Parts: sequence; structure tokens; C-alpha cells
Amino acid sequence: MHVPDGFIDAPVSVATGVVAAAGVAVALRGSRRELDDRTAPLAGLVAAFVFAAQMLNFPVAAGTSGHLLGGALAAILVGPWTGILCVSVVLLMQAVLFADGGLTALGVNITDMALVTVVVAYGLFRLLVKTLPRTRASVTAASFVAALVSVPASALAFTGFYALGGTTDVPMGTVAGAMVGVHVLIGLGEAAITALTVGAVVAVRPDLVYGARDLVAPLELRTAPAGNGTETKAA
Amino acid sequence: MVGPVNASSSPSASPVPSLEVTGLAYAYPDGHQALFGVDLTVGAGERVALLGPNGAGKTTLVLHLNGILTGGLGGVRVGGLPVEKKNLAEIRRRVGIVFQDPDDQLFMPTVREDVAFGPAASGLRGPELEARVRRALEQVGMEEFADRPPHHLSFGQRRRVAVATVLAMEPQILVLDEPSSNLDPASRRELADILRSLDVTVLMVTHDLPYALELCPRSVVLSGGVIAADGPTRDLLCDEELMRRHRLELPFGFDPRTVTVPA
Amino acid sequence: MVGPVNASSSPSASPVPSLEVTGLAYAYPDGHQALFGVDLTVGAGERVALLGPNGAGKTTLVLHLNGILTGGLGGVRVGGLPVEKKNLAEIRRRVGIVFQDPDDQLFMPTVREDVAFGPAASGLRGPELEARVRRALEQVGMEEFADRPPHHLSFGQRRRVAVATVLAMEPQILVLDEPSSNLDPASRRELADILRSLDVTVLMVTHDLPYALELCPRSVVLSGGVIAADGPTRDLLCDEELMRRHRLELPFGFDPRTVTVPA
Amino acid sequence: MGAGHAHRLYREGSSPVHRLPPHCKIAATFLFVLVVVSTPREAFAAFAGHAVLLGTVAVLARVPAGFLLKRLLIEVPFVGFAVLLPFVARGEQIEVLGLSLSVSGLWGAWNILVKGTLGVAASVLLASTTELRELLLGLQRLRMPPTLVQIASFMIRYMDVVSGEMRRMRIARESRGFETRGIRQWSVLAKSAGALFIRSYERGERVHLAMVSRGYAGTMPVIDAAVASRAQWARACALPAAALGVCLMGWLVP
Ligand SMILES: Nc1ncnc2c1ncn2[C@@H]1O[C@H](COP(=O)(O)OP(=O)(O)OP(=O)(O)O)[C@@H](O)[C@H]1O
Ligand SMILES: Nc1ncnc2c1ncn2[C@@H]1O[C@H](COP(=O)(O)OP(=O)(O)OP(=O)(O)O)[C@@H](O)[C@H]1O
Ligand SMILES: [Mg+2]
Ligand SMILES: [Mg+2]
Repeated sequence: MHVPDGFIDAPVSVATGVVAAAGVAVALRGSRRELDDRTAPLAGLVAAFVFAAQMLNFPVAAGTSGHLLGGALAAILVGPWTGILCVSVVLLMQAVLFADGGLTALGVNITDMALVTVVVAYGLFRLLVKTLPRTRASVTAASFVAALVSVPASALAFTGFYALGGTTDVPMGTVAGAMVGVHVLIGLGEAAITALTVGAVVAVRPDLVYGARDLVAPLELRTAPAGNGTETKAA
Repeated sequence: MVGPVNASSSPSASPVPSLEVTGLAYAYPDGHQALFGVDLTVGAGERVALLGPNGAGKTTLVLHLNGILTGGLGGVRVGGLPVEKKNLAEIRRRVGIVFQDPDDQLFMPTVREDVAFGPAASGLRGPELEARVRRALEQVGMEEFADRPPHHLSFGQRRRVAVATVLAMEPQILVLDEPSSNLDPASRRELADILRSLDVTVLMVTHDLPYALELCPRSVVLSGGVIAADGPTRDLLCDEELMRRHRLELPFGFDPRTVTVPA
Repeated sequence: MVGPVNASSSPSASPVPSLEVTGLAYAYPDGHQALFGVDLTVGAGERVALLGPNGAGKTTLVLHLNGILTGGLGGVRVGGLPVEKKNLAEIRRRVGIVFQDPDDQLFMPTVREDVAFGPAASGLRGPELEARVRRALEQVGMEEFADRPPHHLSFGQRRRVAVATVLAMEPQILVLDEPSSNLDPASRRELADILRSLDVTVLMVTHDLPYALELCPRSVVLSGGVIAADGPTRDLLCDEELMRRHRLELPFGFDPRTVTVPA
Repeated sequence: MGAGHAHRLYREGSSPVHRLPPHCKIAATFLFVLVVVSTPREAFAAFAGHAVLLGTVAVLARVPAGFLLKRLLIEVPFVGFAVLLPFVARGEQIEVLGLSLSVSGLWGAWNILVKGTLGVAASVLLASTTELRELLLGLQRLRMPPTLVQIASFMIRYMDVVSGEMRRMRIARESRGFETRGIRQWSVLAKSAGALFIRSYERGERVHLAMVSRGYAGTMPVIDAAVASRAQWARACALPAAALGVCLMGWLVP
């Protein structure tokens, strides 16, 4: 879904460019709350993962390609603001490193693959986590659904931009149907990978999942190694 | 059990101890608690061995000494300075840590750049920087490898470069987490010579008991997340009951009573 | 220099040697040549120590024994079977390698799954598999840790799990790359006991010369990518000139002449 | 765990293009693509002009044509889309070789193909003459917000870590008799994806902490503080300037 140069006409490219820039600017301000000196490396890792995931391309109807988007994973692990930054960085680096996605189409690409996926996925994730019982399984299930929905949502946004700024007159209904249909399939793959990863991380490093950091047990003090006449006192 | 004793031979009479750990407790993020209240004082210029079974919490303790791990109970002071966010820069200039896994330590594209990283970050430039790097690489015998990428070296070579990266920073306090593992015997002896020649405080984690005896007048046994013994190394090694309790057996063919420690 | 001798005490009279390396030369993809023609034969049931300085090529040689590295000159045969693409599955069932870095070995989310991986890949299932896993973890004393993620263990604990993953596969040939480094002294002795109790061929890389003497009747010195000596371990260790030439010094307080090797 | 100073598209070299400061090159590429996109699709000659300009840069940079063409394959999915356009688009139809094609679809396909190809070719030239570290420095000098630069540099470091850990895990699996085929493979791979994430993260975290232990405070010690001279800017901007000329001709001479 990386749009190349010349695919979308100038007015829509400029408009989405403005939207993307504004979105990233807001995310930069918001991320100051999420990003300390340890979450910066986490954001980098999430970006590296999203980068790798986006390299897996599936052929999609009407000749375009589809691939995993990673917006949901990013938002759930590092929070929505940093998540937007991660995916945007990935898109930018893909454009300059691999010529994947046009430089002048960055606005379109960031808007539908960073902003839309993160907003949809994170909104849905929070909603589900709030309504489901507070267990690890709920977190995993919520991330599955959030990831599943975020992919067709992004495809729909892409189709919308094409309807507005496509350089050719094609029957939009058909295109939208095909895009959404195929992206539901991709969404299933995305959902499985997102849920597995989030599940694995929650299991052993709950501190790394944004919003699930309040599971700390109190520390214990001892004067001798446990096992042989241990005296313990609670701290 | 040998009670906590500050080795009196070393200049630990200095008013401010190099390292002062009090009541340190720590649990990893997955909930596993590794330290349960550790107290330890190391005087300036002392060389202390930190012994103990696998999983005792030695590495966890070491990672607290320059503020890499924080957030548990208790505290650490380095030369009187508490390990807190605002002092971290100064503390990391004072304390050099050689990690147990050299892959964690080496991250630059070439050995030379890696060794230069620390001194460069503290402001050294030009010929001075170069001399510092060259000297550190010579000390560990890796000067020929300066232009190779560290991840293309053998494990023992990487360990030597890891030691060099810390030596190049000329810290006042050297903390080494099993520095001699994977080194060939000659490099092991050379490392001992280097450590003996430096005028710094040394805390060395090791499972090599003869090496501890050779190099450190004082030893501390950490076991199950607490200090189990602290005293002159030879006394600890001769206390068979203590040794056995903490999985510290003397190796095959070694008798601490009969060997003479180099000066 | 001690000439190439097959230790005659071991059952190396068996017609097909366990390992047969002939004229092996290898250069890494960056152009650095590590092996320059290695010849080595290990009979079935022998225990051989592979000694040599850092960077000698020991790990490189080990990685050829189950076809992880290939493409140089010369060849390797395992129990008569050449190491070639079409035999790899069979060869990897026969040869179990404990890597020098336990992080290279452990990859599953829990210790139990990691130890089960090898036997499961070779078709074991159900209670049999479980028993195999339990036994391997008991042998290295890590049964309590079965449900922890391996990357959250201490370095020595990871090394022990790494050994367990290979023991669980019950290979005919065990190749261990510095298995005792980072182990506490008791675990080190326990590992020696395990190796002595198994009826398999063992090739063990080590820098711990007393350990080599304790465990392996025969030793081979690899240096600069070629075999420099091959003979009974005690003879090699007593040849001071040879030892010094290859950076193999005996540790402080150890005299190979005076110790008796356990049966 | 190298800090990743080269990447897949980069070609070692010391051509005049390689030596230009990275921020000049990035700016020039962006401006060039902007010009290409705003060239009217009817101006066939102008696109030929753009292609000649890029060809000249490729020759100066000593990037072989084969390499460039191979990298253009990244565009293939959109070529597929473009090929379909004449069949699905509505409006006036014409008959070509017995097929009924849409005129606007043909124009759309041509537009996408030519502009997309020129855009990809320009980006490939940028990437093949600029090291990774330089690209980051360039973006930094072009005032990309520091947080984004930081995330990007961690991302690049972690790509090495992730691929390194992936390689270790593959060797570990294969050494224990695992063959990468069949359904079981997928379940094992899916299971190890989570482990891979945590492993990579924790390895990266430990490396990060080791850097911090040696005085790292957020920025790599910059050895060369190169600023671009006016001459270098002029040289870099020659490409978009020439393209602008071509583009204006395209508008004026239909
Ligand atoms: N990242 C981690 N997450 C959770 N638990 C951990 C982690 N690292 C270590 N532990 C646990 O904390 C305890 C102490 O580990 P530590 O690494 O400090 O041991 P150690 O004394 O250095 O052992 P070794 O001699 O094997 O290096 C161990 O039980 C270990 O399983
Ligand atoms: N991935 C690699 N790429 C290039 N060269 C390498 C690589 N790994 C090792 N080497 C080089 O090959 C030589 C042999 O390395 P090897 O790892 O086999 O040594 P070793 O005998 O196992 O040493 P150690 O005792 O330190 O583990 C060394 O000079 C090393 O620098
Ligand atoms: Mg440790
Ligand atoms: Mg090795």
C-alpha cells in the first residue's frame, strides 16, 4: 500500500501532507509524556519490527500489494503518540533507504498507515481493555481485535484518498470492496502476530506494555540465603 | 561463617569508601526478586573478589553500582556520592564496568571506535584520544585487531576488547563481571598483572577461586541475594563448610594452604 | 612437540572413527581465514580436550562438525558419514553441540520448551518427551526453572540450560565449546561427573587446563588454525615449552605431575 | 552488533555524488521528485528529459544501469495496478489490438508508471550513494525533530540486533534437527516471534545501557561537523534546477 510518486494528484498530496505533518507534530508533543530514556530504545525496536513486517508483501487484488502495517503493535507497546512516531519513521526511512513509497506521497502514506491505524487500533484497544476483565488474556484478545480492525480501516482511508485525488476515473465501489475484502485477510495475519507478540511481552515483561505497568509485588528483605534457617522480614 | 571484616591490609582506612551498598533489594520486572538486602563496603584501593553460586545475584548487584538497575530498596554510594539520576554522569565516569557478556558491551563498527567511545564521550579528542586507545588495546594484546568489527572476533578476543573499552576510560573503580572466563590462560595471567599494576579499586566477580586468591586479598560471598561471608580470601577458601554450602568447591588439584600469593 | 597419537586407552580401535576431519581450511565471509588445514580423528567413546589460544580457530572447527559452517576446503565425516547437505538431518541427530555463547543456543519462550525442542523435532512425544526433559533438567540442576524464560536467567544458569538442551537429545557425539566457563565450581564438577557417566564421544574446547586433565585422557592443541600437538593430556601439560608457545600456562598453584586423575 | 554503517542499497564509492553532503542530496532528491510530479502527463519529451538528467547523475555516481533497473522492481505492485487501469476505468473507450481500453485509464497508467519510476530511480540513486549514518545526519541537519532522529537511529541499530538474533535462533533450531518446512514450522516460528521480540529488545536494552555506562548521553560523539559549502549546495541543486527547466518547457510547449 506504499503509494509511489504521481499516484495521487497534487492537491490531495499537499492536503494529506499537511494532515500528516500536523499529526506528527501533535504526536511529538504527546510523546514527551510517554518517552523517557528507556522507552526511546523500545520505540526504536518497535520501529525495526514494523519495518521488517512491512517488508512481507502479499499480492492484493487489482494489482496493488498489501502487507502487515504494525500500527496496532506500536500503539499498544509504546503508546499512541510514540506509536505514530514509530510508524512515521518507518515510512520515511523506507522512502529514503529502499525507495519504497514516494517522497512526495509521504503525506498520504503517513496519514493512512500511521495516523489511521494507530488511532483506530488504540481507541479500540483501550475501549476493550476497559470493558473486559483485567487479565492478561484480555490484553491479548483486545490487541487481536484492535489489529484486525486497523488494517481494513487503513485500506478504506487509502481508497478514500484515491477517490479524492486519483488521477483516473475508476468505479470506486468495486475498488473499495476489493481493498477492504483483501485487507480483512491481511488483518487476520496482522492480528495473530500482534496478539502473539503482545501476549509474549505481557507474560514476561509487563513493564514494557504501555498501560500495564502496575503489577509490582513488594520487595522482601533477608539476612541469610533462603533455605537454611531463613529469617525474612517484609519491606 | 566468617563475619564481615574489612580487610585491614588495604588502605580502607581512607575516610570515604569507594563503594558503599546498604540494604539493597531488587526485583526484576517479571517479578523475580534477586537481591534481598545487601550490605557491602569497599575501601579506596581495595581489591575484592565477589564469589557465589550461579544465580546468587552477583550480576544484579554489579548493575546497581553505576545506576543501570535502580528502583529497588536501599542505596548505593560511590565515593560518597549517592547513585541518583542527577549524579549518574559523574558516577559513570568513576565506575567502569566490564559486563559478563562481551556482546552487550561492544556496539561500534570497529574495535578502535568501540574503545574510543568512552573517552570520546568524556571529551577527549585527537592524538590524546588515539594514544589512550592504542595503550588500552596494547594492554589486552589486541592492537592488531583495531580495524576489525568486534562481532567478527572470537569470544575470547571480544572479552579482551571489552576489557580494553573500560581500561581506556581510566575509571577510579573497576568492576569486572567474570573477566577471566573464555580467556586463554596467558591472557588470564596478563589480566591479573594489569589489574595488580593499576592503582584503582577493584571489585571482581569470579568463579575461579585460585584466581580470586591470587588477585584479591579480600573476598565476599553472595548467595541467595544476601552477603553470606566477608573476609580474607584465604580464610574463606579454607572454610570447607562455608564453601560447600555456597557451591564453592576448590578445583581439582588446588590447595589454598600451600600456595604463596604474589606480592 | 608431542606428535599426533591416538590415545590408546580409549576404544579408538573401533573401525569407524566418530569424527574425522581432513585438511579442513576455512575463511569467514569477510575474508579472514581461520583454519589452515586441520586433520583430526576422534575414535568412538573417546574424550578429547581441544586446547589453544584465543582466536586459534577452535569455535570455527566446532561449527564445522555439524555443518553449520561449510564451503571451505577439506572435509568432515561423522561416524563415516560425510557432512553434506543431504546428510545434515542425520548428522545433527548424532552430533550435539553446546555453543560457547548460551544465547546462541536458547530461543524458546520457556526453559521447558527449549529443552523439549530437540527431542520433539526428532519425533518424541507425550510422557516420553516429558521424562526426557525432566531428566535433562535434573542433570544440570535446573528443574525449578522449567517455566521461566531462558533469557531471564543468570549467565551461568543459561549455560546449564544450554547443556540440558543438548543432553536431552541424547547424541552419540557431544561437542562442548567451553562448557565450564561461567559455571560455579560445584556445577563445574557436576558437569564433569555427567560427562564421565555418559557413554558417548566427547570433544570439549576448554581454557581450563586442570579441567581438561581431569576429564579427558587425550588433548589436542589448535593454534593459528592448525593442529600443533596431539597426545595424552598429562604429557602435553608437562611440556612447558609447548604450553608457553601456545599461550597455555598452568594456573597458579597447579602441578599436573602431582595430581591423580579420577577414574 | 555493528552500528550498521552500510545498508542493502548502498554502493561503496568516492564519486562526486558520494562526496556531496547528505542533506544537500536529500533536499535535491525531494525537489527533483516534486518537479517530476508536477510535470504535465502529456509532455512526453519532458519525461525523457528527466530520465536523461537522472541517467547523467547515475553515470557521475558510477551506479551501473543493471543495479538501478533491478531496484526499480520495488515498483512492481503498482505496475500491476497501472496495467489494470485501462481495463477498469470508465469514460471514452478506444480499440487497441481488439481490446476495448479506456482512454483516461491509459493516461492514468502512463502517469503512474512514468512518475513512479522516475521517483523510485531518484530515491535509489540517493540511497546507493549515501551511507545509513550519513542519511540520518542529513535528516538531522534538515531539522528533522530530534525525537524522530533518535527513534530512527535506534531503529537502524535494532535492525542489526533483530537480524542477528534471528540468525542465532535459526542456527540454534537447525543444530537441533529442525527442518524449515511444513505446518509445524509456522507454529514454531509464530511462537518464537514473541521470544524474538523480547530477546532483541533486551539485547538492545543491555547494549544501550552499556553505552550509557560509558558516557553516552543521547547523541553519538560527532567526529566530523561538516557543513555544506555554497558550491556543494549549488552542485546538488543543479539536478532539480535542470528538471525545473525541463518541466517548464513541458508546460509551455505542449
Ligand atoms: N532479566 C532478568 N529477569 C528476571 N530475572 C532475572 C533476570 N536476570 C537474572 N534474573 C534472576 O535473578 C537471579 C540473580 O541473577 P544474576 O544474574 O544476578 O546471578 P549471578 O550471581 O550473576 O549468576 P551467574 O554466576 O550465573 O552469572 C537469578 O535467579 C536469575 O534467574
Ligand atoms: N564471524 C567472523 N567473521 C570473521 N572472522 C571471524 C569470525 N569469527 C571468528 N573470526 C576470526 O577467526 C579466528 C578464529 O576464531 P574462533 O572463534 O574460531 O577462535 P577460538 O579458537 O574459538 O577462540 P576463543 O578461545 O577466543 O573462543 C579469529 O582470529 C577470529 O578473529
Ligand atoms: Mg552473573
Ligand atoms: Mg571460541
